[in-house]
Amino acid sequence: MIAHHLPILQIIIPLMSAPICLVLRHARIAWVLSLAVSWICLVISVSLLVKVLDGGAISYELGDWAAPWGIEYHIDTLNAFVLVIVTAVGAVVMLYAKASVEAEVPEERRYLFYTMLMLCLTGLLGITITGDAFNLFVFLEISSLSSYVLISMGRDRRALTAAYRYLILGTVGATFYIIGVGLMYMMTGTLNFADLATLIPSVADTRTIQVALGFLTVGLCLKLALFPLHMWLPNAYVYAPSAVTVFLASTATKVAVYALIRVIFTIFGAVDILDIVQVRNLLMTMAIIAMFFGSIVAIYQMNVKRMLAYSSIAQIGYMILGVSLDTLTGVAAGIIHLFNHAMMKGSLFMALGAVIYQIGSVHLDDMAGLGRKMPLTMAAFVVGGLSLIGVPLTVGFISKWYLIQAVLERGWWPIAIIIITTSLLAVIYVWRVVEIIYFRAPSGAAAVATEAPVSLVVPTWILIGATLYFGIDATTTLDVAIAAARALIGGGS
Amino acid sequence: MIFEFAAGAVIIAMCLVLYRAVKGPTVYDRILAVNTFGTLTVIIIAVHGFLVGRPKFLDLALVYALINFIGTIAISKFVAFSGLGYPSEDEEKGDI
Amino acid sequence: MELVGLLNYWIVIVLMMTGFYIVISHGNLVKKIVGLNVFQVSVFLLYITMGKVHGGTAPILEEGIALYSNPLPHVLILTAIVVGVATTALGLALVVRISDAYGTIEDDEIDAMENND
Amino acid sequence: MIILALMGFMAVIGIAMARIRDLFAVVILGGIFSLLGAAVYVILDAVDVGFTEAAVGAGISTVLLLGTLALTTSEEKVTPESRSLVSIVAVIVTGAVLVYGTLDMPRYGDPTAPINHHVAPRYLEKSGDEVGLPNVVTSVLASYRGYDTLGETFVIFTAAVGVLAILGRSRRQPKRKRMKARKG
Amino acid sequence: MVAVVDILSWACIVLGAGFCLIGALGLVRLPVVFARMHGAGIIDTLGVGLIFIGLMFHAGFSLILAKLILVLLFILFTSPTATHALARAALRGGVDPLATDPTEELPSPNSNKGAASSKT
Amino acid sequence: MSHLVILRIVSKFLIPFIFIFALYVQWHGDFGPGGGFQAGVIFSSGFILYALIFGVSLTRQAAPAWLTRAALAIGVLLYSGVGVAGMVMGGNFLSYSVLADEPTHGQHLGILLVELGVGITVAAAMITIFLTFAGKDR
Repeated sequence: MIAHHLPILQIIIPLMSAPICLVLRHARIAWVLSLAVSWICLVISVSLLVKVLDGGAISYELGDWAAPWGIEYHIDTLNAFVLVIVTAVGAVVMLYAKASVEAEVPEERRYLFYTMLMLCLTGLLGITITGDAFNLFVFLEISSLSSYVLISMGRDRRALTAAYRYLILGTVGATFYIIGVGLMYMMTGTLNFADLATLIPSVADTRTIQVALGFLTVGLCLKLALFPLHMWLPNAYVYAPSAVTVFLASTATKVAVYALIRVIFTIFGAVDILDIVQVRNLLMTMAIIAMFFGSIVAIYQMNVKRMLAYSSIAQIGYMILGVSLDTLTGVAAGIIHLFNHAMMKGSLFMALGAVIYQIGSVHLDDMAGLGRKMPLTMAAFVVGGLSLIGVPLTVGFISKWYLIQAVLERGWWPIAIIIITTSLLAVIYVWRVVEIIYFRAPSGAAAVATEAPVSLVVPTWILIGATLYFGIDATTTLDVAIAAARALIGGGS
Repeated sequence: MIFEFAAGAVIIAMCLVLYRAVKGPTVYDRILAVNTFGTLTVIIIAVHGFLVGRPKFLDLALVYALINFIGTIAISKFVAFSGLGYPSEDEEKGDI
Repeated sequence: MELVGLLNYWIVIVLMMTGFYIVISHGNLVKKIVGLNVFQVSVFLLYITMGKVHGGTAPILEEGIALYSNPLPHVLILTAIVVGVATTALGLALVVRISDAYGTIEDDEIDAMENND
Repeated sequence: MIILALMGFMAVIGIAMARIRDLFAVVILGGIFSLLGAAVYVILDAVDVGFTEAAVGAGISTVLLLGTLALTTSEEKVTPESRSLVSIVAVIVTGAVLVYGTLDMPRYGDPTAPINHHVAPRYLEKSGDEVGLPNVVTSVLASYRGYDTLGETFVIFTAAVGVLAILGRSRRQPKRKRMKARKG
Repeated sequence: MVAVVDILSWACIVLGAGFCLIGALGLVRLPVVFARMHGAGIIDTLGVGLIFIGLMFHAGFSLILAKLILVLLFILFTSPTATHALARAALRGGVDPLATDPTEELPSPNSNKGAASSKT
Repeated sequence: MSHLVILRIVSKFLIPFIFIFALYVQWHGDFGPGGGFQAGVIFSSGFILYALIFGVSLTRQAAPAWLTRAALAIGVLLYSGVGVAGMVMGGNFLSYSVLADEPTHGQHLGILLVELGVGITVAAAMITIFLTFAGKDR
C-alpha cells in the first residue's frame, strides 16, 4: 500500500511540510520538522532506488488518469539516482543548517527560511521525478522562486542583486524552456516524456522540432550555468547564506543537468536529430571552454567561495562533456560525476560555511593559518580539494577516470589531454588555499578562531566520508550510473 | 454585419486613444487614455460575444470593467500621493 | 499564399522579441521586470494561438456545438500566468530592497558600487 | 481581423514601452498591453485565460509595479549604446530562429494539426462523462492535470511567503527607526 | 415587431459606435487633460450606453440581458468616479485647468520629461 | 484619498458586490469561465480597492497578518489534503473518483474542494503581497 504510493510521498511530504512550517511560526520547530522530513525523504528515495534496481521502472499515475491525459511520475534508474543525490544532500544540509542559519539569518525570518528550503527541496525533487514536460516547468519554478528568496537572505547587500540577476536569467531560461515545450507540443500534441519519445521521430525533420530542441537546450543551460550562460552563478553562490550555498551548489545545477539529459536522451533519444542540429558538438565545445574558463578564473579569485563557484562552472563542464560524448561510458561518467560533484562541492562549501561561522569571512588573506586553528574543518576542506583535483582514493578520481576512458574510447585523445590540463589547473587553485591555511601565520580574526561547533563539523565529515567511501569502493555508484546510462543510450525511455 | 461595423468603429477609436496613451504628454493624459481604452475593450469583448454567436461570457466584461476601475484609482492615488497606502507610523503591523 | 496562416505567429514572435529586448538591453531593474512580463505574455499568446481552431468556440460544452478550440493550452497557460505573476511579485520585492540598500535601481550604478565594495 | 488589429496595437505598445523612459508611463502602457492580451485570449476562445490575464496582468501586476515605483523612483536613466547593439543582435538572432521554426508549423487554426488529434480530443469528448462538468478547462485544470494546478498553487504560495521574507517587517523592529525613515 | 427591434438595435449600435469615434477624436484633439476628459466622458456614457442598449435588444429577455445591464451599470458607476479621482489628482498635481495651448509643457511632479523617446 | 467623499461612497457601495462577484466566479467556474484562481484574485482586488481608498492600516484590521498567513497555508493544505484523501480512500494521489460512491460525484466534490483551496490561497497570497508592498515605508 505505502510502497505503491512512495513516488508521490517523496514529493508530497516535503511539500505539505512547508505550509505547516509557515503556520507554526517558530524557528526551532520548523527546523525539527524540516530535518525529520528531509530524512524521511532520504529513506523514501533510497527505497525507490532499490525498488527500481530490482523491478525496473516505476510509473505512478496522478489522479488515476492514464499517462498522456493525466500527469505521470516515471522513475527509472537515472531519476531514482538523482533523487537519492538530492535527498541525501538535503538531509545533511538540514543537519548543518541549524547552527549556520542561526548565525546568518535574523531570528524572525528563520521559519520562513525553512519554509523556503522545504519548497526548494520539493521543487528539485519534483523536477527529477516527473514524467511530464509541463509539470517539470511548474516544479522548476517552485524551486527557482524559493532559491531566489533563499539567496536574497544573505547578509551582504550584494545578495539582493545576485538574487535579482538570477531571477531575471532564471526566468528567461524557464521561458525559453516553455517556448521549446510549446513547439514540441505543437508538433506532437502531447506533453508526456515517453509519449513524446515515440512521436518525435515522425516529425524529427521539421524545422519546428529543431528549433524546439534549441530552445529547450538554451533554457536548461541557463539553469545549469553552462559557460556563456553562467553569469548568475558566482555571485549567487558567494552571497547566499552558507547552508543555501551548500544546498544549491550540490543539487540545483545537478537537477538541471538531469533535465537536460532527460531532454536529449529520452525525448530526442530515438532520433539522430542531435547530428542535424549539432547540439552535441555545441555542448561539447561549450563544456570544454567552461572547463578552461572556470578553472582559470578560479585561480585568480581571492574569495574562496567565489573560487569554488568558478570551479563549479568547470565541473559542470565535465558533466556536460560526459553527456555530450553520447557513449555508454561517457554518459555514465557524466552521471557519476553528478553524484561525486554533489558530495565534494557540498563538503567544500560546508567547510567554508564553518569558516564563515567562526571568522566571518572567506577571503583568502583572512583564512591564513586556519589549518591549525580549525584542524577538522580544514582537513575536510583539503580532502574535498583533493577530490576536486581528482586524486586517487577520492570520488573525483573515479569520475575523471571514467571520463578520460570514455574520451579515449572515441579516440579523441586531445580532449583527454584537456581534461588532465584542467585538473592541473585545479591543483593550482586548491594549492593556493592549502598553502595559505597551513603555511602562514594566522592574523586577525583567524588568530583567535577555534574549531567550529560539532553540528557544523559532523555534516561536513559525513559528506567527506561519502567522498572517500565512494572513492575507494565505487562499485555501487558505478553500477547504478552504468545501468542508468544503458537505459538512456538504449534509445527511447 | 452590424457587429462587425461596431467592432471596426471601436477599433478605430482604440487606435486614436492609443495614440493619446503613447503620446502623453502628461501622466494624466495617459491615465485618461488607459481608462477609456479599458472601456473600449469591454465593448469589444461584449460585441465579439455577439459576433461569434456565443454571448454567454459577459462575466469577463465585468472583470475588465472592475480591473479598469481599480487600476485607474490606484494610478490616480499613486500620482496624487506617490504611494499606495498610508502606513501609519505608530502602529505595530507584524507582517512577518 | 500559404504563409498567411503563419502571420499570427510572426506577430507573436515580434512581441516576444520586444519583451526579450527590453529585458536584456535595459539597465533599469523595474523595466527589466516589465519586459519580462511582455515576454511572458507573448509566449502565452503563442500557446493560445496554437490552440485556436477555425470555426471552433470556447471549450465550454453546450448542446448543439460540435467544434471547440483545444482546451489543453488554456490550462497550461493558466498555470503559466500564475507563475508569471509570482515571479513579478518576487522580482519587484527584490527591487524594492535593492533600492533601499543601494539608493538606485540602475544596473550600471549598482555595478559601480559593487566594484567599490 | 480583430485579432490582427489588437495584436498590432500590442506591438505598437511594446515598442513604445521599449523607448519611453518614464517608468510610470511604461507601467501604464504595460497595463494596456496586458488588457489587450486578455482581449486577444478571449477572441481566441480562451475565455478562462482572458479572465485570469485581465485580473492578474492588468490588475495585480500593474498595482504591484506602481507600488514598486512608489517605493523607488520613476525615471529611467539612459542605457549605453554598446549594450543595446549587442542586445539587438541577440534579439534578431533569436527571432530569426523562431521564425525559421514557424515555417514547418501547422497553419493557424488548422483543425487537422497534431495538437488537436492526440491528447485534447479525449478531454472534449469524454470529460462530460468522466468528470461531468461543462467547462472542459476546469475539468482538465482540476482533475486531469490537477497536479499541475497543485504546483501552481504552491508557486503562488511560494511567492507570497517569499515577498514576506524579503520585504516583510518584523514586529519586533523598533518603531522609531521606521518613523524617522518615513519623515526623512 | 422583430423588424422594429432590429432597427432600434441597429440604430443604437450605430449611434453608439459613432459616439465612441467622436469621443476618441476628442481625446486626441482637445488641448489639455481636463478638456480631454469630456471626450472620455462621451465614450463612457453615450458610447458604451448606446452600444450596450443595442446589444440588449439583440439579447432579448435572458440571463445575457441581466449581465449586460450589470456591466453597463458598473461602468456608469465607476467611470465618472475614476475620472473624478483623476481630475482631483491632476488638479493636485498642478495641471492648470485654464491652460489652452496644447504645446505648453505643464509642470507637474510626475510629468514625463523623458517622454521624448531616446534612440535606443 | 480618504477625504474624497465620492470615491469613498462609490467604493463602499461596490466592495460588497465585488465579493459577491468573486463568490459567483468561484462557484460558477464549473459551468462558465472562472474558477478558484480568478475568484481569489477578484476577492483580493476588493481588499486592494479598500486599501487604496481607506488606507493600509484599516485593511490590516479586516485582514490581519495572522489571518492571511493562516489562509495561505489552509488553502494549499486543503488542496493537498484532498489529494491525500484520495490516497487514503484507495485511489492514487489526487484521484477524486474514489471520494464518493459514484465517480462523477467524487469528481464534483473533489473539484469543488480543490478550487476552494486554490481560491483561498490565491486570495490570501494576493492580499499579503499587496499589503506588504503598500505597507512598506519609503
